[in-house]
Amino acid sequence: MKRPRFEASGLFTLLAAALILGAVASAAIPFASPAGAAAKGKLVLAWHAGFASRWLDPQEHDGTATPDNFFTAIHDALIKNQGTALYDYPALAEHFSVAADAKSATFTLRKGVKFHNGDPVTPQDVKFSYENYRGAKADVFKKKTERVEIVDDRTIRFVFKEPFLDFAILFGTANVAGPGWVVPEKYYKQVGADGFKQKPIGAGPYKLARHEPGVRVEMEAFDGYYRPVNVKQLVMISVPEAATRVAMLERGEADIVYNVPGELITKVGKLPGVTLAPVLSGSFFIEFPGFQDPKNPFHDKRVREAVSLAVDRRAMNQAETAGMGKPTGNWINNDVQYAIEWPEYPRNVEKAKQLLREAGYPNGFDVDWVTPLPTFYSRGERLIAQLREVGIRGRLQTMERGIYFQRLQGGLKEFPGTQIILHGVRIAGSWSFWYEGHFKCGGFNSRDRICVKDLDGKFDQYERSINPAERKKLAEEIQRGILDNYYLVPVFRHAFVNAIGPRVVLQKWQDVFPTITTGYAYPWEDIKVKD
Amino acid sequence: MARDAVLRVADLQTHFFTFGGARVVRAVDGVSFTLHAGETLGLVGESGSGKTTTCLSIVGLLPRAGRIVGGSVLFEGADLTRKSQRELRRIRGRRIAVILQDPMASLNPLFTIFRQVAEPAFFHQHLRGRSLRERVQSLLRAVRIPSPEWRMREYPHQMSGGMRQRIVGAIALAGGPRLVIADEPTTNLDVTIQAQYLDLLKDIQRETGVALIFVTHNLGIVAKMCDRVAVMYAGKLVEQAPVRELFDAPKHPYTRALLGSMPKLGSKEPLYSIRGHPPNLASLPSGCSFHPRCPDVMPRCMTEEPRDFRPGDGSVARCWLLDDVLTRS
Amino acid sequence: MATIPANTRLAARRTASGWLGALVKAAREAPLMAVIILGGLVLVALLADLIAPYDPTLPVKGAEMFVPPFWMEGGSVATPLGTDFQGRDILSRLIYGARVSLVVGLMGTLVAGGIGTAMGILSGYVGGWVDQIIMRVTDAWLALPAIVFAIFLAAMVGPSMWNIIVILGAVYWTRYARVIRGEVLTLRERDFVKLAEIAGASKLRVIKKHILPNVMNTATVLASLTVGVVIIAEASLSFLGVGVPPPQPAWGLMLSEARPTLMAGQWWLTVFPGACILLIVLATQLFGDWLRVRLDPQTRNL
Amino acid sequence: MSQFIIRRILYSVVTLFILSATIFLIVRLTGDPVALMAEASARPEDLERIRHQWGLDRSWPVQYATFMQNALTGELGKSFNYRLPVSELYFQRLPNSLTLGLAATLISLLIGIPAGIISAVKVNTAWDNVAKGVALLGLSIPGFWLGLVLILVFSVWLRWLPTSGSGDWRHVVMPALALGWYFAASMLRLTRSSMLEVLGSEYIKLARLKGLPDFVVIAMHAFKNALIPVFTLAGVNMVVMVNAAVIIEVIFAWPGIGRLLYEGIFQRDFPLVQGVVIMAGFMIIGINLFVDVLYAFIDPRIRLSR
Repeated sequence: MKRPRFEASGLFTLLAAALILGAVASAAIPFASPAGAAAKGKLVLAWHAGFASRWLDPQEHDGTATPDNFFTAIHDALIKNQGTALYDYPALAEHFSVAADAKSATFTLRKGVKFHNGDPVTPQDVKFSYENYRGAKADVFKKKTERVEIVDDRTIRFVFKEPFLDFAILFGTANVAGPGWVVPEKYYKQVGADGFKQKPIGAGPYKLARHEPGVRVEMEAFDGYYRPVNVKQLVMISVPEAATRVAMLERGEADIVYNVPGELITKVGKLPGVTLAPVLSGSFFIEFPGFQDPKNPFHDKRVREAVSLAVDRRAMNQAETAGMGKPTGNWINNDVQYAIEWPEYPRNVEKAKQLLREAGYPNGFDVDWVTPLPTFYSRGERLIAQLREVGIRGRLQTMERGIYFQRLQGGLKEFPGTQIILHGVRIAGSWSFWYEGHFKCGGFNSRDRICVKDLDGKFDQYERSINPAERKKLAEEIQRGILDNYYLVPVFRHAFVNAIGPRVVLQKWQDVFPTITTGYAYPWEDIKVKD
Repeated sequence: MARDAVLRVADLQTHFFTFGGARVVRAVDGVSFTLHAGETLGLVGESGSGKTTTCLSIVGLLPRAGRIVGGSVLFEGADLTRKSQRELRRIRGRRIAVILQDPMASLNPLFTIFRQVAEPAFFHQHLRGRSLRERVQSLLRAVRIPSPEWRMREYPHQMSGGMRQRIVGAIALAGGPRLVIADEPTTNLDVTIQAQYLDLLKDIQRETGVALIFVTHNLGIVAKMCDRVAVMYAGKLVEQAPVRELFDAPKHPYTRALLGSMPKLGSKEPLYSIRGHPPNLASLPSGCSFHPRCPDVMPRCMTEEPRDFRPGDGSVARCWLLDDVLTRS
Repeated sequence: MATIPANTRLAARRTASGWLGALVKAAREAPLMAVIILGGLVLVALLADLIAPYDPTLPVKGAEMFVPPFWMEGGSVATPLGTDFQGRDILSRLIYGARVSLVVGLMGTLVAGGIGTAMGILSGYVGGWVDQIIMRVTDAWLALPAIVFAIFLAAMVGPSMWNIIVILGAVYWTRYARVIRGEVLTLRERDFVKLAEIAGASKLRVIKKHILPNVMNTATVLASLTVGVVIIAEASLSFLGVGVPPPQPAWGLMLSEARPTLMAGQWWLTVFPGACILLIVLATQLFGDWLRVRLDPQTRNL
Repeated sequence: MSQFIIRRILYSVVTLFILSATIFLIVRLTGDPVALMAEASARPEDLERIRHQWGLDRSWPVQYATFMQNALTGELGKSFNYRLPVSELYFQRLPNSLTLGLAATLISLLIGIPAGIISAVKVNTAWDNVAKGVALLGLSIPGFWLGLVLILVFSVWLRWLPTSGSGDWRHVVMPALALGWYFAASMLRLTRSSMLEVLGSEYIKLARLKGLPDFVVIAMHAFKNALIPVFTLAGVNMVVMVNAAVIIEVIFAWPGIGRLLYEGIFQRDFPLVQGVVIMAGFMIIGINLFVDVLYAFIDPRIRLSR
C-alpha cells in the first residue's frame, strides 16, 4: 500500500503549525503524522557485543556480519537482502536490470525518496556512494568498474570493463559489502568520514536520535520513509553479560535479546510470553592443517573419514544449542548462491575404528592440539571427548580471539605437527567467498594450510568463466570434491538463539527474524509492539 | 591535722584479670593513705610496684583488664569507687587532674594548644568565646608560657618538651581541681627544665592550695617536693612518713635500700644495690613480699605477712623488725 | 588497648562474652580453623589423583549434563555434587581445582612477595635515585590493567597456569614493595643498623643480616593476606576469558564458566566453587590475622 | 611549598613516561590489530592498506615519538574502532565511571569506617567479631558472583531495582554495592587497626583524664588521627574503582571506562588503550596530590615541614 505523499509547501506548513497549536491547547490529541498508522511505542534490543561507531557508516563496511543491523536501520540500499530475497529486494531502486553480457547494470530510483535531513536521494548520491566506497571488496568493484553514468534524474547505470557476474550479489548483500548503501554526498563531505560516524544521516526507516559510542544507540522512526514504520523508538543497548541480558528480558527491560547462551536456552524458552528465535547461523567445520604432508596422519583419506564418522553431530547440536542448530552435510551454508545440498554425515564408531585400523592406526594416534574458534571452548572439549572414543587423543588449545585470527593468517607454520582446527564462520553472498577465504591456497584464513591443487585450478576457471551454467557446474563439482574427500569435515550449523519478549507482536518467531541470510531482526520497520 | 583531708584512701585493692580470669595480678593490694589540702604526697617505688595503678584507680580509669576489688577512695565526702562512669567524668578534669609522664605524647598533634587547654573549661565550666580565651591565656601565664595569645594558636610539635609539659600543667589547672596527680611528670625532661618545672608546681600549689600526689622513682625530687612520702613495693604500701623522718630514720629495709642506692654528692661509698629482682605480681612470695631480697630477713617474715606498725614519729611501716623494736623498748 | 573505665566494687569476672568470644579467643590463640581448613585443602590437593572419583576433564560415562547434587531430586550418588554443562563430575573438578587454586594462590604470592620484598628493600635501603625509579614504576603500574599483561603473555607464550602466576605476581608486587619500603625506611634509622654500618659491614651484608630478618615477618603477614587476593584475581581473569585455560579445573574458571546457570536456577554450579574460594580466602585471612598478632604487634596496622 | 610542587611535577613526568612506555610496548606485543579489523574475505593488500591508513607500518620508535608528542598536546590519537578522538570517548565515559567510583567509595567508607571504629572501641566483643566476619566475607567473595546474585535477588525476584544500564540513582545502587563491598572490607580492617593504635596513645588517655565525654574523645580526638592512613587507602582504592571496575561494568552493562579499556584491549585498539591508560595515570597522580594536600590540611606537622 503506497502511503500518500505529503508535499509540504511553505504556506501549508504555516497553516499546519497553527493547527497543531490549536489542537494541543484544546485536547492534546497526539498529532497524527500525515502517513497512515502513526509509529508508536518503544522497542529495546539488548546486544551481546559493544557497538563500533564505524558500523554506522556503510562506506567503510568491514565485511563482518554485525554492522548490517545499523545499515538496515539508519541507511538504505538500492537493492538488499530482506526476507527470503538473497540480494535483490528492491529498496531505494524501484527496479533494476543487469545486461545480458553482465557488462552493465541499470537502476531506477523510487520517486520522492528522501534522506533524514529532507534532502532528496539523487543519482549523484548513488554515484558518490559507489565511487567513494572503501570498505570490504572495494578493490573488486574498483578493478571491474569502467564508469558510473547518470542517465536521468532517477536512473543510474554502472558500466563494467568485463562481465561482472557476481556484481548483484556483492552489491545487494548487506553483510558482504556496502557500495550499494546510499549516503548523502553533500552532508558526508560537510561532516567528513569520522563526523559522519558519530551523526550518520541515511535514507533508512530510522533516524539517529542519540548515540553513546559503544554503549547505546537510540533511533526514532523516520516518517518520510517509503514503507510504514511501526515502532516509534528503537533503542539498542550493548549488554556483554549473557546472564544480565536474560535478567533484562525477565524483568521486561528488553524486548529482544541477542545470543542467549546454551545453558539458558531451556529456561528462557519457558519464560511467560517469551518466544525463542533460533536462527541458523555460523557453520562449524573441522580443518586438518598441513594434511598434504604424507607424514601427517590425516593425509590418508580413510583417517579423515574416520574423524567424520566419530563426530556425534546430533549430541553436539543438542548440548551446545539445545538441539536448535542443524547437523550439516555441506560446510557452506545453503543460503548462499550455488551452495549445494548435502546429506548429514552418518555417525559410526565401529566403522571409524575399522578405517583407522586399515590406515595403520590400530590403537589410534595422538593429536598435538585441538583448537576451537575462541570462546567456543566447550565445543572443542566435546569434540575431543568424541574423537577419544575412536582412539584419536587430542588436547584442547585455547587462545584469545585476536591471537587466534592472527595465528590463522600466519598459515601452516603457526600450526606445526598434527593439529585439528574447529573453525566456525558465516559468510553471505556467494559460495565462492567461502572457498576463497577458507579453502583456497593463499586465502585470507586458509593461507597455505590446505592447498588442494586441482580444486584451486577449477576455482580459477570458475572465476574466469562468464557463463552462469558453467559456473554453477564448476561450483557444484568443487564442493563435491571437498566433501567426498573429507578435506573439510562439517560438524553442525549452530543456532544464534535470540529471545523475543511478550511486548512484541508475532505469531511465529520468523515474523521478527524474517531475513534468512542473517541472525538479526531486520527489516526493523516491520516489527510491531503491543502498546 | 588543722587542714581538712582532701583524699582518704582505705585498703584499696585493684587486680588485673587476664586470659579470661585464669591469671590474676594483684597490682594494688591494700593501700591506705590520707592527703590534705596544700599537701604533697610522694608515691615512690620501683616500676611495677603499683604506683600508677593506684592513681588510675583513684580517677577510675583502669586499663581494660583492671578491676577495683576492695577498699574505698573518699574524695570530697564521696567514695569514688561507688560512682558510675558518668559521675566520675564530672570529677575527672574538674576536681581531680592528672599530669602524665611523656609530654611529647600527651598532647593531640592535630589540635591547637588553645583547643586542648580550653576543653576542660569548655566542658566543665561551660565558658565560651571571650571569657574562654581569657581563661586560657591566664592559665598559660600561670604556667609561665611567654606571649600566650600567640603561642596558644600554635601546635604541639612547635614546642619543646618543657613547654609542652607546662601546657599539660595548664590543662590540669583548667578545671580548677582540688587534687592533682602528677605521674612522673619530669622523667622525660632534662635536668635544668626539671628543676624549673618542680618550682612551678610548688608555686601553683602555694597559690591554689591544691593537694598533690607526686609519683616518682627519683628520691632527689621527693626530698625537694614532698611533705610526706609513701613507699610502695609489690602492690603494698610498705612505709609512709613525713619527708624528714623518712630520710633521717627509714624504718623499712626496702626504704633503707632505696636511700642507700641514691648517689650522694662527694661520698665515696659503693652504691648499694638490692639483690634479686622485683617479684612476679601474679605469684607473690609468701609472707612479706620483700623477704627474698631483704638483708634483715627473719624466719617470721617468710611465713607471716607483717601488719602496719606506728612507731609514734608519724611514720607507718609494715615490717616485723618494728615489732621487735617496739617490744624491746 | 582501649581503656574501659573500671566500675564499682566487683568480684573477679570473666572478660570475654559468650561462646563467640571464646571461639575467637581460641582462634586467636592458635589458628585452629585456619590450620584445619588449609591443612585439609593441601591434603586434598596432594591426594587429588587418589580421592577424585572421575577424570575432571572428561564427561562422566552415562551421566547427563546439569545433574543436580545427590540430595536433590534428579541427583545421583554416582556424581554426588552433580555434573556441569559438559557432564563432568563437579566433585572431581573441585578436588583437582584445589590443586590449581592453591598453586596459583601460593606461587602467585611467592612471585609477588619475592619481587616486592626485593624491590622494597632495594628502594627503602639503597634510597636515592634507585628509590625514585622503583617508586615511580610502582605508581605507574598501578594504572596498568592486569588484563593487558594477561593477553600479552598469552599472546607470546600461549595461555597456561604459569602465565597467570607470573601475571598476578607482576601486578601485586607493587603493593608489596610499598609496604616493605615503608618498613625498611624505619629500620634503616634504627641503631642496630647504624652500628652494623659503622662496623664496616657491606650494604649487602647489612641487608642479609639485619634488614631481611626484620622485614620477613611483615612480608609473611602480607603474604597470608595476598594469597586470598591472588585467588580472587585469578577468578576475575577467568571471567574476562584470560584466566587459567580450560579444561584445567580451577575454581575461578568453574565459577565464571557457570555464571549463566545462576540465572537458570542451577545454583550449585556456582555456589560450590564460590564456597571453596570463600573457604581458602577465609583460612588465609584468619592465618594472616593470627600471624600478625603473633609475630609482631607493630604489624597490627597492616 | 614551591619546592614540594616542583618535586611532585618531576615525579609525575617520570611516572607518566614509564607508564606510557610500558603500555605502548605491551599493547603492541599483544598482537596485530589489522588481523581483527580486516573482513573475513580480505586479501593481503587490504591489510597493507589498513596498516598504512593507521600509520602502523612505521617503526615502533617513530610511532612512540608521535604518540608522546600528541599526548603532550592532549591529543591521544583516534580510536581504530570508534573513529573518535580517544580523549572525547574518554570524557564521555568518565562521568559514569566517576559516579560509580564515588558511589562505591562512599559505600566502602560508610560501611568500612563506622564498623572499623565500633569494632576498635568495643574490641574483642561480639561487635568486633561480627565486624571481622563481615571483613572476611568481603575479601573472599569475587565481585562478579556478588553482582549476579544481586541482579537475581533485587532485580529479577524482588523487581526493586533495574538489572543494568545507567540512568537514575537506582541504576547505581547494585553496581556500587558489588564494587564497594570488597573495598569496604579492607577499609574496615585498616580503620580498626589504625583506631586501636590511636586509642592506646597517651593523648587519648589525657583526653579521658580531662573528663571529656566519650563521644568527643572517640569522634574528635581519636578519629581525626586515625583518619590519615585511611585516606591513603581510600585514595588508592578510588583510582582502582574508577579504572579497574571492568568486571562490574560488564556485568551491569555500566558504560564506564573499564569496559572501554576491556573492549579496546580485545580489539587491539592501540590508541584507545594507550589513551585510557595514560588518563588513568593522570588520575593517580591527581588523587595522590589531592590526598597529600588533604594530609597537610589535616596534619599541621606536614603543612609546615614541606
